[in-house]
Amino acid sequence: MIRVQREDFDVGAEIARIKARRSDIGAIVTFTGTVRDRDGAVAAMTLEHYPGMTEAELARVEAEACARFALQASLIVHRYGTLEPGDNIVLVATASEHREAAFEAARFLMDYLKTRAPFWKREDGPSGARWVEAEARDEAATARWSKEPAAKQP
Amino acid sequence: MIRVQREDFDVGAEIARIKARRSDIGAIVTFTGTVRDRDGAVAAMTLEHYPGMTEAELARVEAEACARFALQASLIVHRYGTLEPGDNIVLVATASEHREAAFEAARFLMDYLKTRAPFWKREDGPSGARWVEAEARDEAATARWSKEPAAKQP
Amino acid sequence: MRLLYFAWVKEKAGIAAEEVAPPDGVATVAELIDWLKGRGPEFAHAFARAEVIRAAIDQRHVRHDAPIAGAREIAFFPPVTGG
Amino acid sequence: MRLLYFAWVKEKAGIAAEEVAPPDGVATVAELIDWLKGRGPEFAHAFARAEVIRAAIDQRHVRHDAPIAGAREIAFFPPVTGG
Repeated sequence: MIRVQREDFDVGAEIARIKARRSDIGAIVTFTGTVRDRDGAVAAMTLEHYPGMTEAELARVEAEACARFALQASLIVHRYGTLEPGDNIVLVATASEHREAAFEAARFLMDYLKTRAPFWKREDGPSGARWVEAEARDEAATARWSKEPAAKQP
Repeated sequence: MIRVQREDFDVGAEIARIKARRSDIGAIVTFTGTVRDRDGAVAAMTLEHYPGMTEAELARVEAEACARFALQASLIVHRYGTLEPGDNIVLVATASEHREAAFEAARFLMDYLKTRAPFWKREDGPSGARWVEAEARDEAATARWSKEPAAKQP
Repeated sequence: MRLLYFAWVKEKAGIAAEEVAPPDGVATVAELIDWLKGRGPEFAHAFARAEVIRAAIDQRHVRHDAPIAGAREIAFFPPVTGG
Repeated sequence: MRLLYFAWVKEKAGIAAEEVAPPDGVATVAELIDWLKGRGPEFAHAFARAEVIRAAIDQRHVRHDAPIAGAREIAFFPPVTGG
């Protein structure tokens, strides 16, 4: 499932929703990305996105993860709008029978959405606003997956 | 921080505690291990442990993770006693500036505690009780870490 | 076709969305960018470093050599920085 | 020294903890296991597959060739299955 929203999310509630009315899950991994204040340099961060394409791209990334890994459930929640240091930005959750698939899929989802989902961060600090630049290592992290076999893991 | 307890844990509350009064964290990864019912074969699971050594071993595993990865916070909570399908068993949480260290450290903690922490699972099912056998792939997962460089990641 | 601009491409171009009808010779994303650059100093500025600009046709990422025939919506933006 | 048994080692031996004073020739974990096996059929049964049994001295994992001199607490158990 994917959600693009202005509102905050509650990791505990999302896990409870994934686990509800089933007992075949053995492992749940969550990744929470938050606004990081670098020594007071960030007063606020505004996330712009491309409505329509964002949802489509996140759905494609999630479908790719479900094809690659033996997942029982997956969730991507991404916020947009103006956030403050410490605020949540993104949540990825994966559930599987075994921990390997849950860990790998969560990392895959994060690596892919970092380079595919159409969001742009603008930091507002004491010295003005600046658009955050993409990092080469995020591209490298995504590229790593195309070298690995796409076989389903147990 | 480590905790060994009979009571359940609340992943959302643990994340909130890790984030409280700081805004330098960029990434939080959690792993939740749960009692998995295999087609109705497991009515209950009892976790026995070695009080004293359990705490000592988990503390050693956590110290090793902090030495290997650039963590801002880490937490291991492991339950003991009798649990039912769907119940939580273990929680690992890691916080870092960047996602790579948080993901790697959470996986390291799980791999290590799986082969080091003195817990034993007994499954009670319709056909009686049986002690769960250790899996060779857990040993392999732990061994993997001794081949990798122990350098701190950014 | 409808053009959309995001983040600093939008700020530099001074516009978020518009309808355009490029001439017949404009067949690819790269050629569309070249054509846009000739429309005024804001666009020349926004697309000055064309190689860093990413494009999407009908909400899918495409490379600059992608054909634009049949496109309903084309978007231009910097490398994404979400997550 | 104090001996502790866990999981199926405890069930087979029929005891959770005891104080023992092994004779002087018993210097390693392996030798302690051999000595324990001679104490009765329950222990012979519990330690029949000695190679799969894990040991800890004073709450640290050790191999079977570890010396037991000075140990206050020695524990025997199957491979761990937590997490």
